Amino acid sequence: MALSDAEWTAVRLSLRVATVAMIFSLPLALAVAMALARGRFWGKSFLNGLVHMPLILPPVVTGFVLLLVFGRRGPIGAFLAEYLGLVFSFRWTGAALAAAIMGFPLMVRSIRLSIEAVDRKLEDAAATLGANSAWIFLTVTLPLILSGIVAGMVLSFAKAMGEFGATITFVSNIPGETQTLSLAIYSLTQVPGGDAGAMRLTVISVIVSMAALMLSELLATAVARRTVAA
Amino acid sequence: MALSDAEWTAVRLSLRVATVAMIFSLPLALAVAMALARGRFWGKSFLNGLVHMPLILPPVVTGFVLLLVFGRRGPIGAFLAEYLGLVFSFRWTGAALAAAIMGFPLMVRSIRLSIEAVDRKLEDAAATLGANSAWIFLTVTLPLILSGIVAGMVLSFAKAMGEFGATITFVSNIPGETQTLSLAIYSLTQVPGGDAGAMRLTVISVIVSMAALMLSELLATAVARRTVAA
Amino acid sequence: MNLEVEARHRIGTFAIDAAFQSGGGVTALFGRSGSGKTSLINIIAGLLRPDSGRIVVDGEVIADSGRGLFTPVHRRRFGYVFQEPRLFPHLSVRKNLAYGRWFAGIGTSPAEFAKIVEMLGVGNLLDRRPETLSGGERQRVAIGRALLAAPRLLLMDEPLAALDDARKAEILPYLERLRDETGIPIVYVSHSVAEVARLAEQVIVIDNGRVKASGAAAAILGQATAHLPRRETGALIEGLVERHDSAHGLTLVRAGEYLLHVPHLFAPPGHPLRLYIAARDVMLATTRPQGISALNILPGTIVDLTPAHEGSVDVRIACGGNLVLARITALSRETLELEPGKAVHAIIKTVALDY
Amino acid sequence: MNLEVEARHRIGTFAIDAAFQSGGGVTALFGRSGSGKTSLINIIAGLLRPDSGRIVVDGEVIADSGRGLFTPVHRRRFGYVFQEPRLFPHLSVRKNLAYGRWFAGIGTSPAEFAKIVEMLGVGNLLDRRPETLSGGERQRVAIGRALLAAPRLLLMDEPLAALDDARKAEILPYLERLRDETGIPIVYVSHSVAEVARLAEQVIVIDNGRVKASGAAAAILGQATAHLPRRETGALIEGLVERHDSAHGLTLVRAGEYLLHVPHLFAPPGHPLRLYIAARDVMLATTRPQGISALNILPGTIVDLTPAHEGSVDVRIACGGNLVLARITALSRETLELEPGKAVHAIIKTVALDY
Amino acid sequence: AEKVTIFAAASLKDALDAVNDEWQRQTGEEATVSYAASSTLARQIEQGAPADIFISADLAWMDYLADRHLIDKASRTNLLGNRLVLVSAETVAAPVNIEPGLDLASLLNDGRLAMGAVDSVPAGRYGKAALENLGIWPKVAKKVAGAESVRAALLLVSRGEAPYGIVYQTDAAADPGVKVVGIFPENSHPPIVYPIALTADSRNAAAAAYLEFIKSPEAAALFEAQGFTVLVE
Ligand SMILES: Nc1ncnc2c1ncn2[C@@H]1O[C@H](COP(=O)(O)OP(=O)(O)OP(=O)(O)O)[C@@H](O)[C@H]1O
Ligand SMILES: Nc1ncnc2c1ncn2[C@@H]1O[C@H](COP(=O)(O)OP(=O)(O)OP(=O)(O)O)[C@@H](O)[C@H]1O
Ligand SMILES: [Mg+2]
Ligand SMILES: [Mg+2]
Repeated sequence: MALSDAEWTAVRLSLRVATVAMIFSLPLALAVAMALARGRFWGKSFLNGLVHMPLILPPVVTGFVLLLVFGRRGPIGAFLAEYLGLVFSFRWTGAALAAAIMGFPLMVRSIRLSIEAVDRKLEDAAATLGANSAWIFLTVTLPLILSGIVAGMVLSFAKAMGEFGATITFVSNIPGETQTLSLAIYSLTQVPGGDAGAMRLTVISVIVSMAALMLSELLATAVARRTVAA
Repeated sequence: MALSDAEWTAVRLSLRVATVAMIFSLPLALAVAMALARGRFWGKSFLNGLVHMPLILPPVVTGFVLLLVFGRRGPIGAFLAEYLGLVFSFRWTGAALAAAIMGFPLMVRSIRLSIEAVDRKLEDAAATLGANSAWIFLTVTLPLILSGIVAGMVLSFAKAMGEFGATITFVSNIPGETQTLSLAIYSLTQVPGGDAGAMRLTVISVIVSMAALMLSELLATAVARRTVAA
Repeated sequence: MNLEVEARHRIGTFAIDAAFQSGGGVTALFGRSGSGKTSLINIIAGLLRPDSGRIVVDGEVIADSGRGLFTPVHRRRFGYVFQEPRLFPHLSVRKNLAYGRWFAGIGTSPAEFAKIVEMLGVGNLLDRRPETLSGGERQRVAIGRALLAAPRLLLMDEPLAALDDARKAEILPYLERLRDETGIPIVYVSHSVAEVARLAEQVIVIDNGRVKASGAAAAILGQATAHLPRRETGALIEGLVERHDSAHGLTLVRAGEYLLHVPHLFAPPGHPLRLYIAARDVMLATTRPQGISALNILPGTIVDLTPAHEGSVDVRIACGGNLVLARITALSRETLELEPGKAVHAIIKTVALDY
Repeated sequence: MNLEVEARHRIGTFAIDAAFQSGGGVTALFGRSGSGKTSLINIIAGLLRPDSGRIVVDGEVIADSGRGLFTPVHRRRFGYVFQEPRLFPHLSVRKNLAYGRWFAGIGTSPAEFAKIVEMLGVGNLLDRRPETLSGGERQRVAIGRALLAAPRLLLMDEPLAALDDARKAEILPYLERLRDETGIPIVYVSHSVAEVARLAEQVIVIDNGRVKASGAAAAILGQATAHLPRRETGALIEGLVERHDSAHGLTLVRAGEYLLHVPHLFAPPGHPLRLYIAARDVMLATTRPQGISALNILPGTIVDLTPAHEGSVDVRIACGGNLVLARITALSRETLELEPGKAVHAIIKTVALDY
Repeated sequence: AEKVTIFAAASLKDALDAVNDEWQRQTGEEATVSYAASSTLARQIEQGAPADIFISADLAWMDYLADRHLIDKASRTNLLGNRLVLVSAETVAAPVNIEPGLDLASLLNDGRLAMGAVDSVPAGRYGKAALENLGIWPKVAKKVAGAESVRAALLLVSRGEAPYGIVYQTDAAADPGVKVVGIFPENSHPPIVYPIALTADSRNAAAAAYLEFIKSPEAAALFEAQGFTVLVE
C-alpha cells in the first residue's frame, strides 16, 4: 500500500497537527487540572464548565466560535497576528488550535484524576525536606501524575487525529495546509464512489494512530522505569 | 427565554440520549477498563487500540461504520432486530448508541486511571478478611474508583450532548426521534438567518449541560460522603 | 491445632527458604529487620505465592506446590494484622471493623464486637474515617478488624509496635485468652522479647530468609546465643497460681518446689501461668542474704556457665525443679568463685516479675 | 539552642492546647496513643497550622499567630521522620536519601552520606524502589532522609518503633552524637522509656492534647506518677567515666560520691554519662549483704516512700549525692520496717545498667 | 395518516420548512424532514432509512440511488434551481464582471477564495466547474479555501477571513454581511439542480400527495421567496 504524494502530505500534516496540539495544550491543561483539583476559588465551577465546553458544543459551533475569536478579525486573532505574527486562519496552526481545544477537556480530566490520586502526605514530606511548591511539583507531583499526563496526551493525540468538525469550520479544507487525514476522508465520503479512497485513508489513519498509541504506552512504561533507575 | 415545543423536544431527546448512552456504556466501560488496567492477555494492545478508535476516526466514518453494522441491513442490526426487537437505525436508541460509542474511550480512560491508582494492598487486606474477587471489587475497588467513574460519566454525558457527526450519519436528523440539540443546531447553521436560532439552542445546550455537570459534581461529593457516613 | 509451613521463594536478590512446624498456640517469628518475616507471613496468608511450598493447618493441606494445590486467600480464613494498618479509607471505623464479620458466615456476636471495641479502646472512633485516626488508633482498629473476622489462624506482624505500654497491657491479656480459650493458632512477629515470652509457646528465629533456630519458647529464650538480643535472655518457668495475698497485693505461684511471690494477678488458684525471668534480673548470692527487699530467694545449684562475653556470664541454676538463668559480671564470677555444682541462691525481685 | 512551642488547635472533637520550652538537646514527647503527639509535631513542622500558636527556635520567631507570622514548611529546615515512612515511591532509595541534600544548599558531604548509609545499614538497598523494602528498611531510609537534609531541628515520631533491638543499638549512639556534637535540638516521640531515658534532656508528657507534666528527664522519669508506664519509673543519674577495667569488661563511673560498675563503654575517662536506673532494678537491704553477685552496693538514707500501689512502694534514697529510686513490695517494706531517715543499702546489678 | 418523512439537503431548510407549514395548514397532515448532507442521506436510504421522499442538492447522489433502484424513477423531477454568485465582504464591494479570463487571482491578492469544499460540497463542485470553464481555475486553485458548507464559506467572507467567496444566490441574499459582486453565467457550470423523488421503499400514500403539493404554485412561491429558481411547471 504505497502512499501517493497527496496522501503522504495529509499523513504528515495530521501527525504535525496532532503532535503540536498535544504538546502545546499540555502546560495549560496541567495548570487548569491543578487549579480544578486543588484550587478553592470563586468561579471554579465556571472554569470546569468552560473546560467541558468543546465536548458539549457541536464541533461546528466550536469551529464558529474559534473563527469569531481567533479569526483575522477576532479580538484575540487580531491581537496575536499584530503583535506576535501568529496567524491561525487557513493555516495548519489553526488546525492544531482546533484540535488542541477539542482535546483539551480530555487532557484536563485525565490529569486532574491523577492529581486527585496523589498522596499529599508525600508533598508534605518534600516540604519538610526543603522543597518549595515549585520544586515539590516538579520532583514529586509531576512524576506521580505521569500516568495521567500520558493518558491525557494519548487522548488528545487520538482526538486530534479524528477531529473534523471544528477544524473544517475554522480553517477550511486546504490541501497541504489544513487538510488533515480526517478532512481528506470526509471529502471522499461526500462523493459517490469515493468510498474506496476513504477506506484506504481510514486504514492509513488507523495504522498511524495505533502506532502512535503503542509508542506512547511503551514510552510511558520506559519513563516510569527510568524515573527510578536514574 | 421560553422554549418552543420543538426545542423542548430536542432538549428532552438530548438528555435522554446522553443519559442512556452514559448509563448503558458504564458496565462495559468498567469491564474494559478493568481488563486494560489489570489484565495480562494476548491482544491487550489491540483492545486498547479498538477502544480509542472512535476518537481516531472522523465521526462521519464511525457513523458510517455504525450504519453498516447496526443498520437494519447490517449483520448485528438485523440480528438484534430479529431476536431482541432492538432497532437502532433512525431511532433515538441509535443516537444513544452512537453517543455511547463516541464517549466510550473517554469513559474507559478515566476509569482505567482510577483503577491503576488503587492500592492493591487494600484488596489483599479484603481477601484476608474473606472477600472473594467479586466482593472485593464491589466493596473495595468500586468505592475507591468512584471518582474515576463519575469523571468518565461526566465526559461521556458531555460528549453525548455535543455529538454530531456519528449521530447524523448513523440515524439521520429526524425531528422528535433523532434530532438532538446538537443536530438541531447544525440544521440551523446550514441556512441563512439560522444563526440567531442556532445561538439560542447553543445557549440552551450549554445551560442544560452545565446544570448536569454541577449536579454530577455535587452527587460525587455526596456519594463520597455517604459511603463513609452510612 | 497444628500448623506446618514450608516455603522456598525468591524475590529479587532475596531468597526465602524456611520450614517450621508448630503445635498450635502462639508461634513467635523473631528476626532482624529485613530478615524475611513479613514475606513468610505473606506466604502463609496466600498473598505471596512461593516458588515451592506447603502449608498445612490442622491436617488440612492449604497449599502444596507439589500437588498444585493453592487455596485462595479469601477461603483460608486467616486473620492478618498487617505491619502497616491498611484500613479501608472509604469506610468508617465501624465498617472497617465489621468488614470481615459478614464473610465469616455466622460472624461474631454483637457482644463480641462490643468486647473487642472496648478492649481496643476504639469505642469513640467508630464513626470516624481512618484518615483522621492517629497511628496507634489505626493499628488498634486493624487488630480489631482481623479479630472480628472469626479467623481460624491469626497472622500478626508487629501488631503492638505503635502502641504505648498501657495499651499493650490491655491487649496482651486478650490475645492470651484467645490463645487459651479458642485455641486459634497465632503467628506473631515481634521485636519485643517481653511480648514473645508472654505469649509464645514456640519461637522461630529467622535470619536472611532461613530458619536459624526454632523450638519451644523456653528453650530459645534461655539460650544465650546471638539469636536474640542478649539483653533479653531469660528463663521461662511454668507455674500454677497457689494463692493470693490481697493484703500485700501479691500472688504466690508454685513453680517446681518453690513458691514465688509475684505482683497480684487476677487468676484463680490452680490457674497455669508462664513466668519469664530475664537473666539480667537475677542476682546470685553464695550465702542466704538477710534483711533484703527481694522476696524470692531460691536455693539451687549451678548447672553451667557460659564463657564471659562483653564482661558478663550467663549462669544456669537448677532451683527446685526449674532452671533459672542469671547474668552476672565476669568479675562477680571470679569474686564469688562460681563453678558448676556450687550451691547458690538466686535472688529475684517480685516487682521484676510483673507478668 | 532553644525551642519554644505554644499551640492551641481543634481538629474535629479533639483539641490541642499545649505549650513547652526546651533548652535544646532532646525533648521527648511521651503520651498514650491518640494523645496528640503527632498533631503537636505537625504544628511544629508547619504542616498543621494551629488556630493560634507561637514557635520560636533559637530566638527566631518561626510562627506567631498573634503577629500573623508563619514561615512556610520548606523554609523552616526542620527534618521530620514521620510516624509512617512516607518515602517517595517514584525515587530509588538513593534518591530518597539525597532528596533533602539538594535543598540544604551546602548539603551534606559524600562522607557524611556514606556514614549515615552505613549506620542505617541501607547500603545494599540504594538502587531499590521503596515498595520492595521491608517495614524496618523503609523506616531506616526515612530516618536517613531526614538526617541528610542537614536540618536545624529534628522531629522524630517513633522513629525506631519498627526496628529490632540490634538495629536500635546502632542508631541510638548516632542520635546521641548528633545531639552532643551538632547541638541540633531534637523532638522525639517514643513509647520506650529506655530510649527516652538515654536520649532526652527533657520530657513532656502529653495527655488528651494537654501538657500534663514537663521538665528535666531525671525529674519526670523519677516521678512515680501515672504519667509514665509505672513499670518504667526510675532515676537518671549524671556521671563521669572514671576508668576502665578491661580485664573484666567493666567501666567505672563516678556518680556523686560513689563509683558505679557498669558494662564496658567506649568513652574516654572524663566523659559525661547519663545512667538510667529503673526502680524495678534496685533492691534494698538493711545490712550490707555479703557474697552477692551485684557489684554496686550503695549505702544511703531513705528520703521518702510513696504509698503502696498495687502491692508495691517506690522508695527514694539519697546515696552519696544522688537520688536513687527503688521499687519494692509493700510486704518487704513492712518486713524491713523502712521509714524515711532509715539507713539502707541500694543494690544494683551491673548488667542491669547496660547503657 | 402516517407522517411523510422527507430526507432533504440541509441548505433547503428554510424554504422547505415554510412549504411544510403551508401543507400542514392545508391538509392537516404533518411532514417530518431530516436535513443533512445529500451524501449522508443517500447512504442512509441505501441502508433502509424510513424516508418517503429524497431531495438532493445535486444530481450525483440522486443518480447514485437511481442506479441502485432505490428511488421510484417515475416520480423523479428536477424541483429547484439556483445560481452561483461571487460575493465579497462589505469593504471590497466593487462589482466584478465574471467572464473568461477574469483575473480573480490578483483580485484576491494574498487572500483566499472561500467556497464549498471543491470535491465534497455540491456548491464547491459547481464553483470549481465554473472557474475551470472560464479558465480562471489554474490561477486560483491554490488560493481556494474549501469550507464545510456554503454557509461556512459565506461566514468566512462576512468575517473578513476571505475577501471573496463563491456561494449560492439564495444564501448570499440572506446575509447582510456580504455583497454580491457578480453572478456566474448559467452556462459556465452544470445546471444547479435539486432533484426530488419518492423512494422505492415508500409505502406512504400521503407521499404522492405531498409530491404533488411541492410542485404546486403555492409551494413555488415559497421557494422563490427564498431565492430559488423553480424548475417544475
Ligand atoms: N478529624 C478529626 N476529628 C476528630 N478527631 C481527630 C481528627 N483528627 C485527629 N483526631 C484525633 O486527634 C487525636 C490526636 O492524634 P495524634 O495523631 O496527634 O495522636 P498521637 O499522640 O500521635 O497518637 P499515636 O501514638 O497513636 O500516633 C487522636 O485521638 C485522633 O483521633
Ligand atoms: N523486589 C525485591 N528485590 C530485592 N529484595 C527484596 C524485594 N522485595 C523484598 N526484598 C527483600 O526481602 C527481605 C525481606 O523482607 P521482609 O519484608 O519479609 O522483611 P521483614 O523481616 O518483615 O523485615 P521488617 O522487620 O523490617 O519488616 C528484605 O531484605 C527486602 O529488602
Ligand atoms: Mg516486616
Ligand atoms: Mg502519632
